[in-house]
Amino acid sequence: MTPLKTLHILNKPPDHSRYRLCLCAIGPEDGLLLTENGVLAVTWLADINSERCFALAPDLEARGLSPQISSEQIVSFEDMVDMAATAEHVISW
Amino acid sequence: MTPLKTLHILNKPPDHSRYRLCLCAIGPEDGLLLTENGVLAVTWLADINSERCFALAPDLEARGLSPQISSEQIVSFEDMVDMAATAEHVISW
Amino acid sequence: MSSSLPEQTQTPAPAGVFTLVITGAPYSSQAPQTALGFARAALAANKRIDRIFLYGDGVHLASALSVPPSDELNLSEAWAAFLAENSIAGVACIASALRRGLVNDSEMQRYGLPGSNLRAPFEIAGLGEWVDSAASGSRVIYFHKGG
Amino acid sequence: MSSSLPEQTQTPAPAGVFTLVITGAPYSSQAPQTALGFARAALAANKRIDRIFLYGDGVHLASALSVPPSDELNLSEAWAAFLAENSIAGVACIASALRRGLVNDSEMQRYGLPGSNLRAPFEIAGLGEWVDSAASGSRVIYFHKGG
Amino acid sequence: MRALIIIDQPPYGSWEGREALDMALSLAAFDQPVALLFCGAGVNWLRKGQDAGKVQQKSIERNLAAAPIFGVEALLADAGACDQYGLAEADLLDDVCITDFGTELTGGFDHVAFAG
Amino acid sequence: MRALIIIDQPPYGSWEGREALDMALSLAAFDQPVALLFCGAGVNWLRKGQDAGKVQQKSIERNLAAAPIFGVEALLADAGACDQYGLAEADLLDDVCITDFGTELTGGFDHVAFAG
Repeated sequence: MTPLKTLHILNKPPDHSRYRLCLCAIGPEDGLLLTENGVLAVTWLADINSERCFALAPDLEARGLSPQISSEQIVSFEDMVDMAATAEHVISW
Repeated sequence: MTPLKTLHILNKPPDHSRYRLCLCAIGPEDGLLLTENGVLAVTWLADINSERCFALAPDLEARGLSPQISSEQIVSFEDMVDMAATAEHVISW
Repeated sequence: MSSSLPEQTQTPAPAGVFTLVITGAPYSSQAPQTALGFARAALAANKRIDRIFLYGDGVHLASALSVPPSDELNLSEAWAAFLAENSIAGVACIASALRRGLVNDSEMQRYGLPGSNLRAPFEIAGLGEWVDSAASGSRVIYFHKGG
Repeated sequence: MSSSLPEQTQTPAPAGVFTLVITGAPYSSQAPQTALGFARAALAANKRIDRIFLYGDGVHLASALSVPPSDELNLSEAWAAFLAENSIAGVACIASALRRGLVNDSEMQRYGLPGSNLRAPFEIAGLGEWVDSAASGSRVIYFHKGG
Repeated sequence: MRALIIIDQPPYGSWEGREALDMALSLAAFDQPVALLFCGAGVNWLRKGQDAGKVQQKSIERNLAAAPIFGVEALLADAGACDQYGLAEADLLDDVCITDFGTELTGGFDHVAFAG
Repeated sequence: MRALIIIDQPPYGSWEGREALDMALSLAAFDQPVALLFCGAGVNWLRKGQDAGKVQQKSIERNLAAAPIFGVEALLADAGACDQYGLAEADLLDDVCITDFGTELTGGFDHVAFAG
């Protein structure tokens, strides 16, 4: 994967005001990583049609949501570290 | 004022998920009391057209919002106690 | 759980009795501040408050160690003074308190902790105290974190 | 504020150094848990972590007095062990900590408090430590409360 | 007194859901009528196939299954929220009744409370 | 390094806004370039005529007014949020620049952070 310009780490559910704020700030070269209750976005399908959208495996599994996202989009903490290290910038929402 | 069936105390700003939940649960004989950042609802005018909607004075004044609501809707802590004591039920959102 | 429950349910509280439940912590919420304004107004209106119950993050209000800057209101201190002056019980839920590091001397000893930090006159007890208030006909008002 | 700042800005941290800032408290957020997963994976990938900085409600992670039920993970304990094993500094912001009742022995004495509750190896220091990390080129990752 | 305890926070991100469940179980333990309502993002507590151990937390599935035995009258889930989070009836834990959140529901209880 | 500190929480309901301001002032004190952005309900910190004493809190109006003097490069407010909360330019504290929150804005900073 080409390095991301900005990695957006989103841990808020879709009904949270900062979730909506985050979606406004994602540029075409950016990546979105869903963590904690951010992974609930996978049930709001319209929001996750991007190839640069990922979700943290333990949070998906805890919530029973792994079947609802393609396996290429599921990442580990090791992947998260790699993304956070290689992206030009990181924003935690 | 006739006693309220349910007094709804709302301390969340309009962009909070529980704010929207609260608005779904207000019946015709109920009252709505805005406190803390709930008073920001006075700037979202469509939400406060009711005669049974009130806002706590110190929270309005702290936020510079007293001019944006009619003075009959502004209540003190003493009024809040009275409303909470006389309503049939009270729900804090 | 409170062993006083059966007795209390046989003697319902008179009308005009409030129980305040605070679930929002100072600094991360305005809940303890709003609850104090309400409590003062309630007493001024000759209402009775049977107890204050701290639940969830609200237990942090009972900390003896909070030291806000001198030009900020110390809400733990203000609440403790209010409770003492008016002989109102202030109870922190034991399960919420232990998770969040709020303990009295007996919990300190029981768990071998290096200290205790409960501010008098707050006490630690179980959810039964809250059930007691709710079941005895007291008007229970919740003060949650806002947003 | 950290007096080491000028020196640090002259010697930028090497690439691959992380600083983790935790602003969410255990129990009211998953932030300390997620941050620990990230921290472990970072070390496993041979990255360096220069410090953990606790800010806002995140300072509660440094409490020595939290006692969750025995079948729940004690996050304060787990973080303290991780920091000690890997010789990583864990710093709680002093202003956030004093407001929220998280103090070490010297603050206890300075303010005449009845106890202290900071868990070793956590320390208390100013925001300068965070500025130091940010300005020295460390990659700062924030772990806020979720919702 | 009939009490309704409401959970609108999603699972694992905070302890509010667990602490709400404790409130309901305490009421039931003292023979007070109580129901639990999941609404908003809170309905995600009810999804089958959760594995709380993956985030080093305890499952509450067993506690929810035992709630009726301990005297909790009903586990209710808001229909609109279930839709929003892609939860069909078959996806929910057993013994959950789908209902509609609103005036009519809350009006049937004397005591309505969130945990935080 | 250029830093952007964002405040999206409304005033007085929590300490996050104050703690974000402290972050910005600390960066400025160490000569690090920093701007403050108010968006969402956070724009309500900028309304003229606040009286924080009414909720026994300190005003941050003076601190915000002093921020440029201490080296904070800009106080920015999101235009959409100002509209939503009924804030015209004349209603805002002095020295606030109205801007548009989005990719273009955040992309101009190396370090973007919320206080909580």
